[in-house]
Amino acid sequence: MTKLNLSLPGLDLKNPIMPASGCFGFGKEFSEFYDLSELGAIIIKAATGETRYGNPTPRVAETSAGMLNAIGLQNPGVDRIISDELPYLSNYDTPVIANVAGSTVEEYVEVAEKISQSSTIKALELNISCPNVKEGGVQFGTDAALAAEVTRQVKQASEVPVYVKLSPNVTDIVGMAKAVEKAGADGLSMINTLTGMRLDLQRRKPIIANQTGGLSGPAIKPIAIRMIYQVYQEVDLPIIGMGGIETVDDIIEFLFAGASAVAVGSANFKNPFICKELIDQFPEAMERYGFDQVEEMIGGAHR
Amino acid sequence: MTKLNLSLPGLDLKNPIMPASGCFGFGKEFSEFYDLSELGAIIIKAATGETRYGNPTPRVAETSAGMLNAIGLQNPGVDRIISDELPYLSNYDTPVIANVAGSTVEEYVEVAEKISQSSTIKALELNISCPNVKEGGVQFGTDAALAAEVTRQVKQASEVPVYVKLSPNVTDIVGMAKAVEKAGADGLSMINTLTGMRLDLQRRKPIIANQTGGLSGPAIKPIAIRMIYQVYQEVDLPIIGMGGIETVDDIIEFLFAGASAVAVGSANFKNPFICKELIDQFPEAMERYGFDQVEEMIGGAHR
Amino acid sequence: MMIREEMEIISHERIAEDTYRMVLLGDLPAEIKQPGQFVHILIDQSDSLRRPISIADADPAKGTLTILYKILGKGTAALSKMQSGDHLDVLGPGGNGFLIDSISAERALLVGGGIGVPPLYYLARQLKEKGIEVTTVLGFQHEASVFFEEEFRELGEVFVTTNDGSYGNKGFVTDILPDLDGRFDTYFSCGPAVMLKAVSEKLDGYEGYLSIEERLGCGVGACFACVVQAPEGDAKGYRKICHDGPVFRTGEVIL
Amino acid sequence: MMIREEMEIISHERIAEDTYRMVLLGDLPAEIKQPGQFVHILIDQSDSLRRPISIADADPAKGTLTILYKILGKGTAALSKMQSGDHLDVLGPGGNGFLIDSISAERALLVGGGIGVPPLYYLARQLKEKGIEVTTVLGFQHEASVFFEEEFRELGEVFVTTNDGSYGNKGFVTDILPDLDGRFDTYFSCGPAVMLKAVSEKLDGYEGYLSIEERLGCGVGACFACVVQAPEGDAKGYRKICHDGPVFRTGEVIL
Ligand SMILES: Cc1cc2nc3c(=O)[nH]c(=O)nc-3n(C[C@H](O)[C@H](O)[C@H](O)COP(=O)(O)OP(=O)(O)OC[C@H]3O[C@@H](n4cnc5c(N)ncnc54)[C@H](O)[C@@H]3O)c2cc1C
Ligand SMILES: Cc1cc2nc3c(=O)[nH]c(=O)nc-3n(C[C@H](O)[C@H](O)[C@H](O)COP(=O)(O)OP(=O)(O)OC[C@H]3O[C@@H](n4cnc5c(N)ncnc54)[C@H](O)[C@@H]3O)c2cc1C
Ligand SMILES: Cc1cc2nc3c(=O)[nH]c(=O)nc-3n(C[C@H](O)[C@H](O)[C@H](O)COP(=O)(O)O)c2cc1C
Ligand SMILES: Cc1cc2nc3c(=O)[nH]c(=O)nc-3n(C[C@H](O)[C@H](O)[C@H](O)COP(=O)(O)O)c2cc1C
Ligand code: FES
Ligand code: FES
Repeated sequence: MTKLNLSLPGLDLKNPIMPASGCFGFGKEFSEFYDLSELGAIIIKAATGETRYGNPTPRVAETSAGMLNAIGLQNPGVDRIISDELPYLSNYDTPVIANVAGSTVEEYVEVAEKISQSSTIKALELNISCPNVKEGGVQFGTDAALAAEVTRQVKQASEVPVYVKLSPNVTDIVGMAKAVEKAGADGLSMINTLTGMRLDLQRRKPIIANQTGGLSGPAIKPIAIRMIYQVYQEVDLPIIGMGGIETVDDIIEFLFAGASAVAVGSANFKNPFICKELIDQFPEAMERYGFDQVEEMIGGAHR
Repeated sequence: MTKLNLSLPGLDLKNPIMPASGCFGFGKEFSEFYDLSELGAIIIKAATGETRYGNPTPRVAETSAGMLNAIGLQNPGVDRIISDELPYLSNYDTPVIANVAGSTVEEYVEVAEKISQSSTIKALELNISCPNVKEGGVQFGTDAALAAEVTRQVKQASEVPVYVKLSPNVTDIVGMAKAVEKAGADGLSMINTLTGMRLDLQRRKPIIANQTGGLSGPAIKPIAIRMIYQVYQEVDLPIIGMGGIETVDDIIEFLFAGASAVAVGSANFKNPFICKELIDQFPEAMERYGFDQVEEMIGGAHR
Repeated sequence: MMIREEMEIISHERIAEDTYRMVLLGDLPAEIKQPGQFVHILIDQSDSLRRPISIADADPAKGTLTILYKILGKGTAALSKMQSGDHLDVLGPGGNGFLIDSISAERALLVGGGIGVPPLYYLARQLKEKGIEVTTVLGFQHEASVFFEEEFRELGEVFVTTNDGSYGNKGFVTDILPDLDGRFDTYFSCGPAVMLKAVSEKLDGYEGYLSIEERLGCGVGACFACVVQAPEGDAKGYRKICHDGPVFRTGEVIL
Repeated sequence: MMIREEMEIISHERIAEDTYRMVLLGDLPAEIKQPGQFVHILIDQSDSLRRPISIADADPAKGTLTILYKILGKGTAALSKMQSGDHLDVLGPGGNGFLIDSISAERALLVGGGIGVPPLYYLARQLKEKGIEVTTVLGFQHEASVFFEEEFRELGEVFVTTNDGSYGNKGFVTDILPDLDGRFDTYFSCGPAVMLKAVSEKLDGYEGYLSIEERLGCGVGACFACVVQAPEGDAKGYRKICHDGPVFRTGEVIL
């Protein structure tokens, strides 16, 4: 019998596959396509202290084997997420991870405090890596001291374990990971998007109204694998891996590199059924590579 | 009449298109495919002080819309490049740019001093961004102070203008560009490869023997465009742009972002005729976007 | 309900400059609720984003739907190379279309610009079936880009404008509108943003429905790529084109 | 000279487990210098790297060449889906093959393992034409993967081994070699690195030529992806498989 389940801080996962933040809304739309209880977990769209409208449109552009986005953390704000979105998700037998964002440490703390009190939320994903907002977001994710500070304070405020989502737009990913580990993070989530740009040749301007956007999709997978591989060697925290996952082989590559679980982002746009399909195909893929427990696969490339 | 030519420090280019370092050897192999005099310039493979054997094989792996390489600066050493390789290139009416690498500042200086004395070499490309060697290379490219120091010393030693090749594996590309500008660089060349990894799922090990490799190809183009766009706004140096160029539209995107000329790397592997084909197609593409001078296109997205 | 399926291309032809009609066969047409909905097509499996294309006509009983599209970039160029018998990865039907069941129109004006014309055709057919009188104004760049004039003429009176005057009336669709004053009670429009804005200003006071375009991500309402602002005071503050739209009542969103 | 052209697939068939034979038509075959050269194929335009495949046979007069390949990963899987009449982007012929013109062999031993067998066939045909006697040892995993036994038998004596004994002799090609001592003066081998190493050790003392594989980048000698070390004392210190090889004389490179 293949054993798909595993336990991570705060999370009892029935399988290691979940949708990534920002690519699955608050789940409702996808519940029309399949039963959300099949998912290992759900990472919901970023929450901020107040309602945010986000960036002007266009907000997305296609690139080779990838896409750019600059949504700009549009969300109804933490209070309305708690009142309007979480009740629906509590109908499903799947742990929900809240993605927490902010412009200031205080905002991060406020959001973390509020949302971690919801019984539906089993862990936080601390988003210090959103490249698409002017304030907050990525500067916390590219400065180790700031990253540690916000991690420390959110940890104190949170009722549930905190996974820190790292930005790949840094010189030293291992240094960032160590800094948040020392600050008390319970886990890591990596990677967020790489900052990129595409120009519209007719208009001679960036396609994305925000000019730059976050690059996701298969194009960035080699960078994600490298970073997870390096961090796994130096840091003792479980990693939720993401960046370009489209197939069960991709998932196995992430696990071997050192991820304990994985999140699927942009691929939900190509195929809204992708998470369910990957979960269905996963046991057979494990067997093909000679495994019957997910846990045995984690960090497989380091042995 | 479309005007393809332009002058950059040390370089009289008959068109803005040249092969990128490491993807064209020392030109000889490609001279069987077309007349090298058609090229805007040629950037030759990295030169170090002594012969280097490079990394163990496998040294390349394919990724989605890209590839990884970890050649490890294999080259016959600066003296034999001057004696064995440059004479052949001097037969062509094309400026040759020497890519200069080293493990220490002294080695960079030695190579720069020797090779810049060759009348065939019209400019140096200072490679402080090779991610595939243990010593030297990328640490110079990820630390602004080191980058400035090696730039300053190489500038003193060189008889020809120095273009500094920047690594994209940094938090702050603009800071790096400003540092080398202040240190006296005559131009920039960007971007080198992003550090990535791919695992062989059967062997459960990185495909590339060196474990990590440099990611190139269309996958990285949005990152190159973003970095060039940002650097163009803040720095007053001409930029040789590269990263994923495969089509004339790609070239125009680089020019609009702020590049003055472009280099084509991995695409030479898919199609050894690519540089010539792009040069042939370029005038028509310029016209399609309403230009008859390359110079007018440079930085077009900033106006 | 939205479904995803490999639909078979049963016909595909060029109908104007860079403009193609394609008929697709599958189970999806049975799910169509209203005219104005769209399908979200993954043209090549290596693409990262699907392409939204309006449903221009449908025959749910036969399992067919028609799309009309113009070559604009990489995706539509690749689409134009596909042939009858090939299969296409289609997700849909998406969004909310023209809510014709709740509309009390008696005489409808349809205003379409360029590749905004397609969804109006399926709408026109359904309005006609409900006994509503249909007048159509179609705007194109020039003669070579005109399409579907005859098809609309079978359903009512048609006016065609071209920017350069090479066919029909020279000018923009808005130049025709004053002449039609009083000949309709409700209007429906689809086309480029500038046109929609101009039309809604000219026809201020009429009940109107606009179909809006934006670059989509997911196409199912989850990613917030496609939002358009709602007027001050709106509780939510925005609408998602892919999910709440693409059709909105005038005033519901800021153009 | 190497050329790049769209060659037409004129036949394509499965000949053993996961193993296919494909015949290509074009101008390229006229450029072949020796057996043992390879073609470098861009299977899909969105791939970043070409795939090297040995020329298994050729008829320069007719403009055809044959390749035999095994499905190993993404590229070869995609290749196996292509059909007669399709075109393939081929660069070649690449590298230096078996320099049969300068070889003074009278009796040749050919040792091929798995997908290393193909280049030996074109070699065997040319040796035979020159009046050189050919003995062949072919090693496969199991019965289902055996191919080209008959083709080689038409050119001389053939021994087949399978790892599991399901066909021919059980064991490795090296198990057969002792029996053949004295029946040849020169050997030619192609197969996995471990096999080449074992073969060259067993046949130490004979003149031998080995065809070596490595992951290629450019395939034209420019990128240094494919180097193999030369023994201590060699002036250059390395060889490029794509350009100096893939065929080397034993001892020329370190296995
Ligand atoms: C609800 C809706 C209905 C539409 N109906 C039709 C129709 O019936 N017929 C038709 O020809 N076109 C229609 N369009 C526009 C059509 O989606 C674009 O022309 C098409 O996506 C361009 O794709 P491309 O690959 O050729 O262009 P590229 O520029 O290569 O596309 C790159 C990306 O940008 C997006 N994009 C580019 N232009 C547009 C645009 N104008 N609107 C939305 N996304 C864009 C693409 O979807 C893709 O993600 C509709 C758009 C929307 C939002
Ligand atoms: C000179 C030479 C001649 C060859 N002749 C033949 C032949 O006649 N028949 C045959 O079936 N195979 C031959 N091979 C091996 C063949 O190139 C690989 O099996 C093939 O490239 C695998 O591609 P893939 O896309 O299926 O595998 P993938 O693993 O998806 O390939 C990914 C990348 O790795 C490279 N790669 C993977 N495995 C190998 C390998 N073993 N050798 C070289 N590159 C590899 C591919 O070229 C590609 O760049 C030869 C290799 C060389 C170097
Ligand atoms: C449209 C879009 C919106 C996103 N929004 C968020 C977000 O709100 N918070 C966050 O932490 N990451 C966000 N991300 C990043 C993803 O969660 C993920 O880290 C990244 O896309 C890489 O995974 P992928 O390649 O599978 O998409 C977003 C990504 C996309 C494409
Ligand atoms: C095989 C290979 C070898 C390379 N060797 C060098 C090198 O020696 N020196 C250097 O500065 N860059 C080297 N590069 C980087 C390229 O010059 C170029 O910056 C990079 O590949 C991005 O361009 P591309 O996407 O067009 O390949 C190498 C790239 C490849 C693929
Ligand atoms: S396209 Fe994703 S919400 Fe509309
Ligand atoms: S593959 Fe590039 S040198 Fe051999």
